[in-house]
Amino acid sequence: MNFLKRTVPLVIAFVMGVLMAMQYYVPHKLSQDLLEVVSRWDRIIAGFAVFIGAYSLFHLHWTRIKRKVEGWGYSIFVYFGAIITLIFGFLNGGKFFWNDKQQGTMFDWLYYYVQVPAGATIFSILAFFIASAAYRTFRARTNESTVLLIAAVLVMLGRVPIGNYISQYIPAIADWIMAVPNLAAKRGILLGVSLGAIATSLKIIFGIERSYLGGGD
Amino acid sequence: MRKDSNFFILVGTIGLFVCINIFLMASGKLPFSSDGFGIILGAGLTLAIYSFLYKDNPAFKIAENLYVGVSLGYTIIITWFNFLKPDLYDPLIVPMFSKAAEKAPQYALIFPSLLGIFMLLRFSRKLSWLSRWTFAFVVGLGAGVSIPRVISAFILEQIKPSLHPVFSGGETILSSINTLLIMLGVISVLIYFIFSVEHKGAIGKVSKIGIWFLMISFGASFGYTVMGRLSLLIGRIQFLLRDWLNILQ
Amino acid sequence: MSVSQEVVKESYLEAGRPDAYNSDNVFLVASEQFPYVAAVGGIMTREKPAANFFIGYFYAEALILAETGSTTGAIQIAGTDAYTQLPFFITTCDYTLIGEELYAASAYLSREPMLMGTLRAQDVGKGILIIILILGTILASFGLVFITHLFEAF
Amino acid sequence: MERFLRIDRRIIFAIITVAVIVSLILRFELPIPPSEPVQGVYGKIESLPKGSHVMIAFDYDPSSKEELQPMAIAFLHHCFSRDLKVIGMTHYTGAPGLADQAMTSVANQYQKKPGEDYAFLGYKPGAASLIINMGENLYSAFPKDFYGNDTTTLPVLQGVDSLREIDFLFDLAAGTTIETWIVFGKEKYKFELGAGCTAVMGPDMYPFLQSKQLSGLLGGLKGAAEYEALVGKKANAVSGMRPQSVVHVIIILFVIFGNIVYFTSRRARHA
Repeated sequence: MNFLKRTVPLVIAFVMGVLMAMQYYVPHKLSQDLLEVVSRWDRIIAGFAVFIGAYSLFHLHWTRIKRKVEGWGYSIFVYFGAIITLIFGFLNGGKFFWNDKQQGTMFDWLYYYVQVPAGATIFSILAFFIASAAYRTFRARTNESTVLLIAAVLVMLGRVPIGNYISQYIPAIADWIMAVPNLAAKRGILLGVSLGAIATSLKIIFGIERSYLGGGD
Repeated sequence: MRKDSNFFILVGTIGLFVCINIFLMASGKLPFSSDGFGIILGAGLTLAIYSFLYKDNPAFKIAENLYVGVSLGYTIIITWFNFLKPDLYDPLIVPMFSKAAEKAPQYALIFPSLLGIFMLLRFSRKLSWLSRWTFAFVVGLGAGVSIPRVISAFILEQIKPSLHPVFSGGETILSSINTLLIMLGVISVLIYFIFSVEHKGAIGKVSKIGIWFLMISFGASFGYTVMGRLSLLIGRIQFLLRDWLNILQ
Repeated sequence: MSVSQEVVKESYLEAGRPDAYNSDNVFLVASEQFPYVAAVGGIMTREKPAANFFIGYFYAEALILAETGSTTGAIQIAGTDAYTQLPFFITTCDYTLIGEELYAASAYLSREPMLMGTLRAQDVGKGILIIILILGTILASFGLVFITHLFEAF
Repeated sequence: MERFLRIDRRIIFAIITVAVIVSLILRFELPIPPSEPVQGVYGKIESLPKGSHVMIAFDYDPSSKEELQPMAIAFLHHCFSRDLKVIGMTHYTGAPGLADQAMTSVANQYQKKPGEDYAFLGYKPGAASLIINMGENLYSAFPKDFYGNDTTTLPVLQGVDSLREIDFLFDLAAGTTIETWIVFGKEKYKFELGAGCTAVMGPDMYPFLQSKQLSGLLGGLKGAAEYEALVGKKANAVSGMRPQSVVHVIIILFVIFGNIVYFTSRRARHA
């Protein structure tokens, strides 16, 4: 059993990794067909991952309701929202789900008037917290954070039209910050991160990195 | 006593919201249609979420959980119409069971479907080990596909523009200085992230330069992040003022 | 993509919050993000810990956490490879580990040979890149462009 | 002095809200000159002959809608006004509604027909694998469009077999999809790539601009405003620049004031 549980996955990862890395260098028709088929399979597998996410979210709120955790009543609204959307989605404007998707159904209405405004608003709350942090906590504690704040102020002024009014040099300085020091540092980080990604990939292929196996035997 | 005042604030706000909407509908500023009611719902949810800024309250929590539920439902339905139906149901399942189908079923699709189902077995206690096969396939494939492409796109392509003559004539002194600065920045940041050599002497000095480059670039990111978050807020207020209250043109 | 997902998931496990992991769906975070922040923020203001450590991967909640912490007057130390959140840690915390420094720190603290080896291999890679950059630019400046052409071949 | 810093944060929230509302209602003109990266995208579209194929990847969801939807609309105006064929798709489950809305509403203004002048292929999972699949064979990646039409029968897709035949690909990104398109798409299939991204991602994209892996970039609402101005369709993004300017100044004043108080009170304690 250990063979099926541990060895087989490691062999699969090794074979797939080596095969796909070599495929890149072989311009033969057969190798291209392989790439097409395998990429199609992989995106189909990835589609199933959506259901893992959905299941864990349903499960999380179900346990809250079952155990009557503080504030469990709100979890009912998750189920309410999901079920009503699913019902209208499967009804598909009276044509049912085995037909093609219809336009302008109640399902779309729920998206445009619940998901869009609520989703857009939740993340905009952060604007207020940034303003309050600017007032209360963004401090030039060290030389490093002083440089950071000065660069930030120049970029913030240079990237809005008002910077032009204060001085024509401010947008020019902001452009320079973006295109020279910022570019250099971001390229350095990118090179470092890419080396890290290659190292991780190699470790996966050769079975050193096994965290994808999860816990247990 | 304090609980009472909270209750009155909540009821008062909801009452005000209802009155405003009745006025908007009656004066014809909002159409009496599904879109009109949709805008009212959207405005209500927006305000409910912003009420969190005053205090954590039931209206915020209801709006947030409702949003999570609806987007979950949307995800599942979209996955059905955009993925399961065209990629598996139509080419595989339908031709297998219907004689009228023009095309033969694509049996090869059984393989990825099985691996996909194995992944879902993660939630079963007895068979969760099968999900490891799927993860091994996905992760191994990802690793193999990434290595040559990351080397080519993120390392070679990124180094190429830095291998630039510093003086090739025709350029201004400023652009030569910028070329040198970018060069210095990339190298010093790389050295800053080298950990197996102690940061002393010349290496220490260069890695100090790296810190300044990093700090300026973080400053740029900081400024841009502030800008981005504010844009989201501006967008929401535009929605409230234009689409709902009809104040802006 | 799936690799990075696994890595992110791992870092969540290491940070003791596997519940906050999300594969691709931002909304999964949204549902947990603000209650999580509210809970931790509440603890910080009530208990007033002497030091706060923010280690691991963070999304937008980073800013709110660090702000709450700094108003309580605690010493704050952060370490994250979420580059978009780093600026906020640097301006609100007393000490910040930047990106890979976090991995290096954990490798040196644990002295695990595998981690150290990987780190060393990556350092060698960086060294090679630096040499190519310096040599290539010098040669290119003197009109010898064969190194640049070497890259064209790919 | 220090007690100024301990004011209720709700006062700060109120100041920001009032500043945004007032500067939206008061109308004043601000100059919006196009920056070089934005010009890069605009110039590329101007240079394409009629009937060229442009693909738009709507890789965002409602949480970034306020920054990226104005970009999508301005860019679509430009494409349809120049009679380009537009193909849309997305990596995000939350995106199809927004993408469909943007494409249909702009297309109707130019009397463009679905299937002939434009097509929305919808959502597919898979990220990197999806891009590779599209690069090898677009029809095996997207057998059907968003409304279930067989993609092989769509006239708009004629002459396109894979990503190699796409004349310009424009990615609207809320996450790391630009990098994914570069590594798994552009690297092998050699299409021209331009991008619009949230401001948060903006600074990270500059290395790709200099290396020409991106031919242009629209960063955040400012980028959208510049594009709206270039195309001559001033809308949400341009009018958003007024509050954006005002609130930036307020936040900078907050930072300066907070730091002055911090340093004076620290000096007072040391003395």
